[in-house]
Amino acid sequence: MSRISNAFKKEKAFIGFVVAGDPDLKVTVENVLALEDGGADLVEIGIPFSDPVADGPVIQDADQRALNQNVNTEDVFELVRLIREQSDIPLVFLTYANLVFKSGYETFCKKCVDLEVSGMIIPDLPYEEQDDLLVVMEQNDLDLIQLITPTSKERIPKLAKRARGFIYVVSSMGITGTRNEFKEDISQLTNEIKKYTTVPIAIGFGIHTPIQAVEMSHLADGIIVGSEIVRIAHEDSPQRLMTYIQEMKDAIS
Amino acid sequence: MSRISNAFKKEKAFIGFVVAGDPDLKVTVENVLALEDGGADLVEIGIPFSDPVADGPVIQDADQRALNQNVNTEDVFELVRLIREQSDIPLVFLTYANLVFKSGYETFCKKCVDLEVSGMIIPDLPYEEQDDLLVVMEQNDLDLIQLITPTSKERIPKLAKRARGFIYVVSSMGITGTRNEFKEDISQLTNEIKKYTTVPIAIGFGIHTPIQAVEMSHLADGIIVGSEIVRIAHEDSPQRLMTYIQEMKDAIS
Amino acid sequence: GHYGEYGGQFVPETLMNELTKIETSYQEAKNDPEFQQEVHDLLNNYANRPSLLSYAKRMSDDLGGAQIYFKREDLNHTGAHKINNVIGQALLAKRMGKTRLIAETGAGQHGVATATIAALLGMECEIYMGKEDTERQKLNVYRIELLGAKVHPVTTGSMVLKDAVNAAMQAWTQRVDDTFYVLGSAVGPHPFPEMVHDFQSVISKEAKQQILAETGKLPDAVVACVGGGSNAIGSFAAFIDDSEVALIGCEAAGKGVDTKQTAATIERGSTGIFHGMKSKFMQNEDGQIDEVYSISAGLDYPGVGPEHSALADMHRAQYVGITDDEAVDAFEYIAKTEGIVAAIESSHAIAYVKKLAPTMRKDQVIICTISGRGDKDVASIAKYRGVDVDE
Amino acid sequence: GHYGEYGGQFVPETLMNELTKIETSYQEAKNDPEFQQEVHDLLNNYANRPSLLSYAKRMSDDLGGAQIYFKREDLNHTGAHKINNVIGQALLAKRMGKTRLIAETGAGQHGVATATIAALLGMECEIYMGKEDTERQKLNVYRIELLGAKVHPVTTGSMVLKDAVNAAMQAWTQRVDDTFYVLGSAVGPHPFPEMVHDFQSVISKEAKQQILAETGKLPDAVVACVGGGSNAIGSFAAFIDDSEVALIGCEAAGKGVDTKQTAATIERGSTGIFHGMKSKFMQNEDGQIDEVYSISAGLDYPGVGPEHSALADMHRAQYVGITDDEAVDAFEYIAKTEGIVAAIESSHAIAYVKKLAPTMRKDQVIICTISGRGDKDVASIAKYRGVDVDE
Repeated sequence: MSRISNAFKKEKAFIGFVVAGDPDLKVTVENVLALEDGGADLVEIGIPFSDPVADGPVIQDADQRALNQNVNTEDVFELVRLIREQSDIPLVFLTYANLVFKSGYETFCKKCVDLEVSGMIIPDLPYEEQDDLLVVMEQNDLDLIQLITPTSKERIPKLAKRARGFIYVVSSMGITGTRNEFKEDISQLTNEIKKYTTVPIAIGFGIHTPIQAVEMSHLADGIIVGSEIVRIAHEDSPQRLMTYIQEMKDAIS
Repeated sequence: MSRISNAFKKEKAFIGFVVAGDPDLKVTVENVLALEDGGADLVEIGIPFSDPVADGPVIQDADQRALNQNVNTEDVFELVRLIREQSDIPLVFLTYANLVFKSGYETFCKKCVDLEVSGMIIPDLPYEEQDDLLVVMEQNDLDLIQLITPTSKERIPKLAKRARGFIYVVSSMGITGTRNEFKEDISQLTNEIKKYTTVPIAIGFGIHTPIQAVEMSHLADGIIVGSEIVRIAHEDSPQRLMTYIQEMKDAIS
Repeated sequence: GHYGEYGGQFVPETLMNELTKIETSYQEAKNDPEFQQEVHDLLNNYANRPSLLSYAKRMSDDLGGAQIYFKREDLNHTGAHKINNVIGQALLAKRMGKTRLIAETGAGQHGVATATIAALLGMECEIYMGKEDTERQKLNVYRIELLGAKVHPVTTGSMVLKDAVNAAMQAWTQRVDDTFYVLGSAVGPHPFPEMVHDFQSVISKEAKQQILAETGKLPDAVVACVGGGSNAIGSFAAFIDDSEVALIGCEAAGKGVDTKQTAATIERGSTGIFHGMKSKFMQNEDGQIDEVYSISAGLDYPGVGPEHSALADMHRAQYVGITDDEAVDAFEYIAKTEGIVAAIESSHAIAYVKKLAPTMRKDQVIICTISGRGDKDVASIAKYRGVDVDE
Repeated sequence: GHYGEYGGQFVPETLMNELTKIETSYQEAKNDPEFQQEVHDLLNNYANRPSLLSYAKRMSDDLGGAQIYFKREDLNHTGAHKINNVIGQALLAKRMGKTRLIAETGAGQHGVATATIAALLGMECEIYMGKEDTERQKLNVYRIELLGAKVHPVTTGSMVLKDAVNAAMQAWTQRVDDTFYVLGSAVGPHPFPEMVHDFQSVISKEAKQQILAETGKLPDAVVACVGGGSNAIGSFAAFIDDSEVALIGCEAAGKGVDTKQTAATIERGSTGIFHGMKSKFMQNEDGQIDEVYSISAGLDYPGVGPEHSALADMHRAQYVGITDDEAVDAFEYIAKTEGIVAAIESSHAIAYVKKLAPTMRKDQVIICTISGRGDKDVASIAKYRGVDVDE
């Protein structure tokens, strides 16, 4: 937890997301280090899942590529161990409920503690289904990152109150109006959240460019970039990734 | 009528069948003359029909070949006219009800008279449906040949009583027993017919060989050969046809 | 056995006694409550009758005229009205002591229906099918065999439906003792057109009750497609004496009533003698039976049942031609408006309803018979529209 | 929303409020006689319910044990039990003010059912289908489009059913306001398994009445096939409290329960969280969802509805694996003995009845649900048997 709050200590935080094992485990280590070098404050390590229903096509394909190389959960733990040999950057796992469930909540949480991974983002584990896991996470001082979306509405208070680490605001909804309306909607959402918590807010989903980053960073404590990093990791080099992070980080600093 | 009775005057009569226009109209004329030369006593001229339901595959195919050359009813009349230039052999038409109906009963019968054709065999015009045509045929002194089959049973008296020219006994029924049983059945059938009429009886359907011809000729006044003649007409020459008729005629003489 | 000048028994002598036996047995069966109960039981507990009479709300609204009701024969077991008739004939065959059913089939529907009932009743079954058709409809050949029947590909003539009828009649001639020929439409020698009329009239008997219960009055028009005419005669039967009910049969005009590629027998044909009956046929001036054409295999027949010829002569029923194009449009229209994939045959009737309904008042009622379901036609409609559906 | 340890709502936060709305609306609708009447009307006047419960005389005699009755969902409009559920969900969607239905489909059956009801109710409709499946099932794609719906080929993952579910859920996430996701089986987040249970329970409610009227007593066993499990839960529902009625679900064992090529989830799977629910899944030790296999596209799903997982744990229902071979044999057997071409899915249930009936007394009764008709399967069975049916 302390590590996550570190990420939001300075200016606006930049949070990056990688799919473990795409293009391969070794390059993923390099990519995470490149993110850190580029200025990222926190990295989400995606454990690839066969059916990532909450992700868009770019990340789905990356998961599939990683699985095609037989990357399993144990491999991802090993990958984090390698990262930890060279970096103290705050890390969280992003994965689907079944991988954590199947691993066993106790086992998985213990592993996080061992690897100094501070928390988890589980897109298919909503508020109502979190109790069993939360008990174990709290015992291990791990943060379960709450997601809040424009459709959360009257759910916001309870989500905000339970939040630890940071709040992941899912900004993009398929059918949105004009850009200004969109910004206004997000700003209302973050203002609403702030009524109930002091936990930092990061906005993610659909942020690719420095201009978008700037706009969103005005509304929150940090921004999350996923697909674009995954795309660069797939198509380009760790060096290019670092340059991209620098541009984005500069924009919001 | 007189012509038909002529056919049965001498010994056992041999009746042959040709499909008009197979292989072509000119050869059919030659074939009929070959039949006469070979010893046939009467010839059935088949007017080809699109759907000869009462005929087996050999004759069906011959009808189709003739129709494929656009042989029509008028052509068949012309063919008979050519035969009549060279022969006085008794002739009947074998055709299906629709061709006679469509031509018009009056018209068709007049044509028969003109061409000295003595009668008609219409396999799909059973006793119950003959009245309209019979009136006209009788006015023109034409014989409607009655067909009697092993399934006719209690119908035999009325069929026999109406018969003129000759009676066509249909000998072959799909599922027959041994050869002896078969002969016995036919013999019972012809004996039954003879109770009601003195009109000559000819047996047809399925007779190909001289031996079959001999056997059947013992039971009746004549035999009818169709498919085998049609087959030779299709595959071989008028000369071969004449030889075949001679063999058959010799066998029954 | 006669309908005006039409009907009769124009078959070889070999079959005459058998036809008389069938006639006698059928008249006895018709008056035997036990037989009627057997038929009723299979219709209701196997074929899934009564079939729905369902109000076509969206289509009625869209066309803005008469209220349209569908008589849903597509909901019968095996997917068409054919089963009504084969149940009746097969039970009659059994009653007569027959152990073997034979039948002709074109695209395969009547073959499937006959094989189905033969399986249910434990009877032998052989189906005659033109070789052209067995090759175009391999799947239906397999389906018939799956039901335990044997398929004979017919290689004579043009190797299509009428040749299959010829072959089945010949096969019957050669083995009448244990065999019953299950005729698939309201055609053939007496008593077949009468039997088919009777067995299919369940359609209109039900529809009459259902529409009276629903609307309190008789319909203004009954519309059905006509090939041989079995679903149409079944749809008309109970309304024939109700002169205020217009009866409309929709024939397959193919590429157009005035083209060579048509099967609109009543409009373009003439009186003749064929397949055991005097009726209207598509034929040339000599009386040779024409090859006919329609996109619909079930309407692609060069004749029509004798009762229809008589109804047309008496002006009791009206017969209209519907082209391939109109039928395909109707096929698509009813799918999109009512969620029903109707047979392309039935789509000929629907096409006429599309023209008729807007000319009628909103308080008037049309009953349109959906004679069968159109799953069998989806591939050929796709091809007609140029869509590749080969897998 | 829970069945023992199973069930729940494991979906992204984005959908949670929508699920709550559906839950609330559904609870209101469930208690609203007007809604129940609307559902009843469409079931009876469109889907062709009640479906027959028919006695399988020849099969009962042949197997020589229990008396067998078929619950004939194959006789429903569109040819399977799927329509029961889509009618309920679509009417709920309409009640909620939605104008657009989306659905996933594997081989296409649920897609066709959803497109059908969308056409009837005049709603927009989009169907998600794995690209592999759109290519294997071009005809069903065309059929769905014919009904006025749009098909989205899904190119992610292995491009089959589970990827179509994923894509449909994502599409729903992006447009919840006017869109209702019509789930096709007794799976997914609460309240879907409950709704599907309720809408499909018409099968067993009818069957219970029908068997009591016919035999005066409850059946000894109810047998149904299980993929996601909607026809099975519908077949079991009204009998769950009657502990003397054995409930048997037949899973697709594919090449064998002990092989890799199987879809027998309850026998071979383990507890997990997927597609919105906690239930049994075919998965590896990490929790990655397996690709599964069955000859039957409708049973080729790596999970099973949560209520089935609970019924299995409680030993209230028994689940057995039926191999491809056994199912194909049963497919052929019922065609030849009863004249019914049953879906290959349903043939899994029939295969078990073939084993079960001879072990029972003649005064005992089995109800076997024929979940759908098998016309769609004839070609693939032919191929399985090495018969060429390409035209």
